[in-house]
Amino acid sequence: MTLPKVTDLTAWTMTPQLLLSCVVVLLGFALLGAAIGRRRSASPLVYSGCALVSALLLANALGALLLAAPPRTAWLAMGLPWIGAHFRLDGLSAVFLVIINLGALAASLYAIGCGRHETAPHRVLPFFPAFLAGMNLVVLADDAFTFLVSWEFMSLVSWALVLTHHRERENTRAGYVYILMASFGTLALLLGFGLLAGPDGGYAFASMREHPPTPMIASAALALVLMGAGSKAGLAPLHVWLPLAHPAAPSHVSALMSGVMTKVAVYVFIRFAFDLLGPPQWWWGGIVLFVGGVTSILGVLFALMQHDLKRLLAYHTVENIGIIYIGLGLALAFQANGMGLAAALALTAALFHVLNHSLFKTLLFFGAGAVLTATGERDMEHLGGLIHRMPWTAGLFLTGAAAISALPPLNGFASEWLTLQAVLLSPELPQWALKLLIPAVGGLLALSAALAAACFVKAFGVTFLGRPRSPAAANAHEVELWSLTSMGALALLCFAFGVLPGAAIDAIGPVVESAVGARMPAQLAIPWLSIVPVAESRSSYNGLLVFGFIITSTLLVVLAIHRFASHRLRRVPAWDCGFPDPSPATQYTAESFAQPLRRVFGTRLMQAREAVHMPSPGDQSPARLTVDLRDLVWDGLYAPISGAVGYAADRLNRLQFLTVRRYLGLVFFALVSLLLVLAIWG
Amino acid sequence: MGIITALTTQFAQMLLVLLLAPLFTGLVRKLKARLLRRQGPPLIQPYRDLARLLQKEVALAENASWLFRASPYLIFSATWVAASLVPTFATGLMFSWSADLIAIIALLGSARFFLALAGMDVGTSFGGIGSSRESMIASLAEPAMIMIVFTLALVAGSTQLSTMADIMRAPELGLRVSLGLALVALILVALAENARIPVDNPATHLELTMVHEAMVLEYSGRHLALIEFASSLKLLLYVSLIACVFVPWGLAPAGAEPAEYWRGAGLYAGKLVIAGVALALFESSIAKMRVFRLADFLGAALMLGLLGTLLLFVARSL
Amino acid sequence: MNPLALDGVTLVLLIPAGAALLLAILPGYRLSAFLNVLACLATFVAALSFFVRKPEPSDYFLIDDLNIVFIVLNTFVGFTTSIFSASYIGHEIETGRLTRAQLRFYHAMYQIMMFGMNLALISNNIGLMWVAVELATLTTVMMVGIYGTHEAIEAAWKYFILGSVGIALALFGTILVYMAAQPVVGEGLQGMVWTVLIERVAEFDPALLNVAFVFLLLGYGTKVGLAPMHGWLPDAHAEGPTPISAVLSGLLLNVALFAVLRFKMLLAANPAAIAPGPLLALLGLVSLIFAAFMLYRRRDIKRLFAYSSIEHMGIITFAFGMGGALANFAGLLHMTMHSLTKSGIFFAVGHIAQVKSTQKIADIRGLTETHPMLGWGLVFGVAAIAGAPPFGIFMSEFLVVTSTFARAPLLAGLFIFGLLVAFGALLLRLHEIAFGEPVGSRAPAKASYLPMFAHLALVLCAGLYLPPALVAWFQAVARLLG
Amino acid sequence: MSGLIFDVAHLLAGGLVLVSFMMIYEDRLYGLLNVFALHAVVLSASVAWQAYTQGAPHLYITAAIALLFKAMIIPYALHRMIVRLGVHREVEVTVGIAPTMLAGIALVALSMVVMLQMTPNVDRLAREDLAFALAVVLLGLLMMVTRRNAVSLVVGFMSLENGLILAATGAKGMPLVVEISVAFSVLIAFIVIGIFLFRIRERFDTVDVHALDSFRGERN
Repeated sequence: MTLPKVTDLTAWTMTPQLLLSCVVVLLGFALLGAAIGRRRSASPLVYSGCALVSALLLANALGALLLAAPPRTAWLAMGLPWIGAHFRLDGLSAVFLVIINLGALAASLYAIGCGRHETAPHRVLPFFPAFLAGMNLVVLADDAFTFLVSWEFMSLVSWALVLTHHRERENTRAGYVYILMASFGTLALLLGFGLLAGPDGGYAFASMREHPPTPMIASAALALVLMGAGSKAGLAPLHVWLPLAHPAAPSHVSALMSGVMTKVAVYVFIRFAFDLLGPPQWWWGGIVLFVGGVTSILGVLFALMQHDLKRLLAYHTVENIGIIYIGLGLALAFQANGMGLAAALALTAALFHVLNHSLFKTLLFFGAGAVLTATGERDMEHLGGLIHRMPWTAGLFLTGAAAISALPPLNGFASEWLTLQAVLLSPELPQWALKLLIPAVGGLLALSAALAAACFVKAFGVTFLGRPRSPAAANAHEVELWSLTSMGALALLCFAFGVLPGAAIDAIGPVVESAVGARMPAQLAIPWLSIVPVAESRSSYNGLLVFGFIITSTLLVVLAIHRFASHRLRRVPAWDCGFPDPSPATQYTAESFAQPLRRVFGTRLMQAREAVHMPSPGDQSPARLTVDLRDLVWDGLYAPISGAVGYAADRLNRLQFLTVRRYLGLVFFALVSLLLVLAIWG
Repeated sequence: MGIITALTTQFAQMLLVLLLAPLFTGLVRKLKARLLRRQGPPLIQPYRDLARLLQKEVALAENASWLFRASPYLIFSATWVAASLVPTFATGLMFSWSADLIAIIALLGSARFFLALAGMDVGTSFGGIGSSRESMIASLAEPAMIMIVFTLALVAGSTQLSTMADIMRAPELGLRVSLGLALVALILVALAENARIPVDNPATHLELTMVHEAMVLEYSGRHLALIEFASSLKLLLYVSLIACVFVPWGLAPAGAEPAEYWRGAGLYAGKLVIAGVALALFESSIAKMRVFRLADFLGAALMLGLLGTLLLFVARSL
Repeated sequence: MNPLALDGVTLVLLIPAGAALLLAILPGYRLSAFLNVLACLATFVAALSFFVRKPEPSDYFLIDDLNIVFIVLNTFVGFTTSIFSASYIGHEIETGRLTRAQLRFYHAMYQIMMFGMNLALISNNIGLMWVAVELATLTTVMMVGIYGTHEAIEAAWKYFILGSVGIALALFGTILVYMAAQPVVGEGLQGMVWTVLIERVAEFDPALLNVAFVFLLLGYGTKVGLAPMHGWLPDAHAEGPTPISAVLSGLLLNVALFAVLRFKMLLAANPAAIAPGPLLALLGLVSLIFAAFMLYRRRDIKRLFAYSSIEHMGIITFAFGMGGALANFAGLLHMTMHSLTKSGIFFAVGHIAQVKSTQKIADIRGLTETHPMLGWGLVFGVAAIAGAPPFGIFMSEFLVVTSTFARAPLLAGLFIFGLLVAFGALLLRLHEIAFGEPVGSRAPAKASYLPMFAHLALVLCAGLYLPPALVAWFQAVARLLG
Repeated sequence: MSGLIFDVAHLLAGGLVLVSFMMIYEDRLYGLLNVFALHAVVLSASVAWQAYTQGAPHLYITAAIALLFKAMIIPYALHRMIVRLGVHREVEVTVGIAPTMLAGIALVALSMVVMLQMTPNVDRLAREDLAFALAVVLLGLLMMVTRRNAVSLVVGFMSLENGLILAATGAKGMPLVVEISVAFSVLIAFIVIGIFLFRIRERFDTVDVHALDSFRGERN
């Protein structure tokens, strides 16, 4: 086979066919994992295989994105008989392919290291490659049936992964709640596609694009997609499963679920709202904005109250998804009112935050996974002082924490800054509802960003700093090199996109143009590599210069101190206002750290109640302070529903224990009523 | 040729800020003492304190990690960068385009982030108290600050401080209700951020009431010097921010000749003295608030900011 | 077509009948089990011959597009169930739940049932179809009661009474159809031959046809297990031996629904008569939602899947009720997929019940841990039956929902509600059975996994790729069904 | 001549409906069996008359089977079985005789309305005959639904079968196959019931369906 010339190379790479063959290879690894799951050598083999394939997919997707290649389609004879399976690689799917495979590559590398400590590898190995394959397929699918098959296949496989440690009671419960919500989401999407396909069954996205639906149908379809994709992403009322399911999976899988799978759900919403539904209505933006705002504030408030590290990170995923949907809502509102440039800014902000969140959330979950592998503990109340024993993990977790708290030189701040600039552009919107809603949502956005910073001070402080609160934390050890390299790579990327946001914004440009019809001005052309949202006059932020400024000033200070100040240093026991060596228990724990914030926000929103149980004067038992929080969404929405279903099931259950005569009575009743129907209308 | 002058003015600004910060803190302490009919320490006392601390030996807790030793440098440099970006005597400085008001607030946020972490590093309960309360205050102050930025940006059309100052100086601006709300909110936030009286007593060392002091309890020697210097820099930053946005007269426009700069500097010094007097008067006329009432105090600031933004969203003229 | 010619039709009937006689005589159960498998295989091959040469219809037998698929499906599932039954019976003898004489009776009845079902599927004469369905029902009644325990007797008694009443109503409907045909077609045999009826049905008296369809729908509907007439189904499934539950769920329900479809085609051809669609859709929806709620409180694993069969029969009837090319195609596909998946699940359930020696869900835990093959087989089976996409059932549900949502959003909404409730219940039980701390015996199950995984593989393959030939058949029949 | 044919057939069919009413009225087991025997006699008379009018000899065989089998053998067998099983004599009725009778009348009215909607081209005799057959079937079902005793349940089922035979014979030219199969099913049904009753007898001391129901699956 002669070596393909360079021109043929581009013809051959970056095509759906190649990507689909990679997906098939991944499924092959899944079968391999199933076959040799129990052997020790299996996990490094499968994970390195996945890493290679993901790297290939990443390269192709990146190529397609950067070269802004025209959309390419592929057709297979599978799926619905008379339609077949359509696949398409356009700008939007290229962006999300990059995000998926970046996360997949990092997770595979991480798993090579920490995967060895997995207690039930035979239950993870078959499903991990399939999970990657499923996510890639969802982004490539170009017709309703293939899309839903790969979407639910992704849910099923991730459900199996959530059930890896199925012996714990709450993991099975989390798995059940997860698969039930996933199926609710799929059915909502199914109805949405039903609306768009129409009675004659035009299921291919191409035919849906040709005849866009009437505004009424489009609005109903948007509501359905908001429920379907929102349930997977974790939008406000449908988010309850996320903090249960994501922590239950093994760490590298929960990193993928939080960092990457929620982004696939965002992809679905963008594909519907900006591609299939035709011109948006202005109040679509309003609804999405409202839901996004509520989601972000709910997510961060509940995250503040957690003391399980992975559950805290899962709630933060909910918050960041809220921020992304605020960006999408703004984009919809601007597009509906014909403000192209503003819509481009909002959509770029949302997509950039999608990329950033997938980076630092994956990094944080790897950190939590490393802590779990090292200490076997997820509960922050039993950790502490890990920075001394796990310096590298601590440093990388700190970078992730700083990024998610939107601190300047890192990428979290860049996308947050763009979203705030988009909010500032919205006074020109004519509708009154938006005029009142957007400032409120802007306030919620600012509040949730600040609370996120507070929450990650707590998370990092209680877990890594201070003194170890349990023997497990006392003799923790650093994780393998593989895991550290993948976390290090992600931290570097956080820095890169924080310092050079222009590069990412320009890469997203063509995608935004295809979705919204306009794009942000080319950022790299602007002097000093600063990014400008709309026009020079408005405002600009230069990540590189700020970073350089901080570095130079720090060096100046260090030199000055080194030159003038004394170098003497003495190790002494902590002063602590004169108290002799107090036990580690006197340190602030996650609960006590969050107590002021709980007093401020928690009393109404979560019915936070503190109860102090003092022992009777005589006995020595310790006093107890118990805090009980109620999840309003769970009590208000899910408990009544399951109660109603249980009640109906009980009432109907009596029909199982009828006598033969009563069953005959049912048949007799049916016969007589049908005959009556005939007699009256026959 | 222009580059060099721009660079010199920028460095002049950075040096000026460094010099004036301890002076301003000393001025406020002196005035407060005078109000209490006490002699009060000399104006240059902060400089002497810093010099003393720089020479003293660092007593480092056994449990302190590399973060505890690195964060004073990070905190100081972040605050110094932020302070140097806020126009004091002239607008349109060379680096002012690299970061707008939101970036400056975020820089202060990162300084506070590392300070809180450093507080928790040693593993004593007082560090925990300080960090926990600081997080609560910050989680209300920062959104209020961002709402103030929204108000100012909607009036000025940009979040860049230099453009804001120029627009504010323009005569046709006229009196705006939302700007008034923003000013009150900014003052409340400034008091909270700099740990002044109603929120936290800068002078006290009483364990249960202190917030900022609790976090820096374990610092000593050169690290403590840097932290003290950073907090006075931050106080100066907020004063020059209020001066630059709400009292912009006298700020030299970009590229003016040296005479304009000297006049700007003079006026800026005057503004500092007035601010110092106002702060001293305010601090000695009010007692410290209970920690859990801070939420209403800062909630008020947030509501004022939100109201200001809302008014501007609804009617451009208000 | 003289009856002696050795073409497919006679083979499909003679082999089971002959085997029944032979098996009734043979004492040894191991040999008769093997013979049983052999007979089913032969019948399956004979059924396959219809694809090669389709015999032309006669007064008594008819092979057309509609029943050719069901004959092949029927014989194939019968064949795989016989393999499963061979390994199942071995265990029953050891545990002493069945004696050798009972096994002889069991194998004979098995073959008579296959004979009855095949006859019902290929009969052209509606009276002959009625007799065949009655025969198949009576044999299954006997087999349900074969264990002789309290519950088995009670289940068989209930099944017999309800079945007989149902079959009596169906007979009355058949007579009414004849009465309607008699003035147009003339007396004698011609009045009962379906092919003659379908051509001349336009001139029949519509009112009489309506009453006939009501009786036929309720009569055969009892055999299909639709909601108001479902009383017998859960207990018959739970108390009989598992191969019988698999055959009941997989085949007998389909045969009865096939009969209802035959008469629906008749009625659809007569414009004056009331449209059969809404009636079927109503019954289907009621069964779906009723069975979905009943799944929650089930404590017995076989009764759980019995109600799931009622639910799926509801879905299929709803699909045929909605009508139109898409929905009918979906209904036919669903019938095939459901019989394959449900019998696959019952294969797994049979072995699980034997290994754990209980059918109570509370006593079966952590199956994927103790018996991985059975556990994961059940997980994939339940995922398939609950309508999870990679499997075939999702394709039919996809088509039904999308085609109905555009025409009748409220109905599609109720349909989706039923699906979701059923999904919740099935998964809730699956979590208790397949996951969690293992309970009960961990002895490895000596079981034939071949039939179970064959069925699941077929369903998975159908979910991803449907062979064009099969699609062409279903589309042709979908147009036929109107 | 045709008037007489119609009148007699009409009379016999009406008679059958009347006897069905008598069966519903009956509250003692032995009485029930005797009324059932009468029911079978009237049926065979009607079938014989149909055979005579339609000139179809095979109907005579059906009439004979009905007379011999249903009028004599089955009631006698049931009679002996009741004695041997020592079943208590009276028939528990769930709803009470009067409401059941009212329901019966309503059902007959319903079957009349349903059947009379047919267009005139179906000859009057067939329409009348079907109406009565439907009435008997519905009454049989009503009896099964409102009786607790297993024997009365089976007798109700038998009366329902008689209604079917009445309908089948009413249809001119219905192929013989159907009638034999009906008879065939009756035979099988009866045998199976016998086995069941016997089996059931072995397990519980009563044939009362109610006692049977307490052992439903999943109850424990």
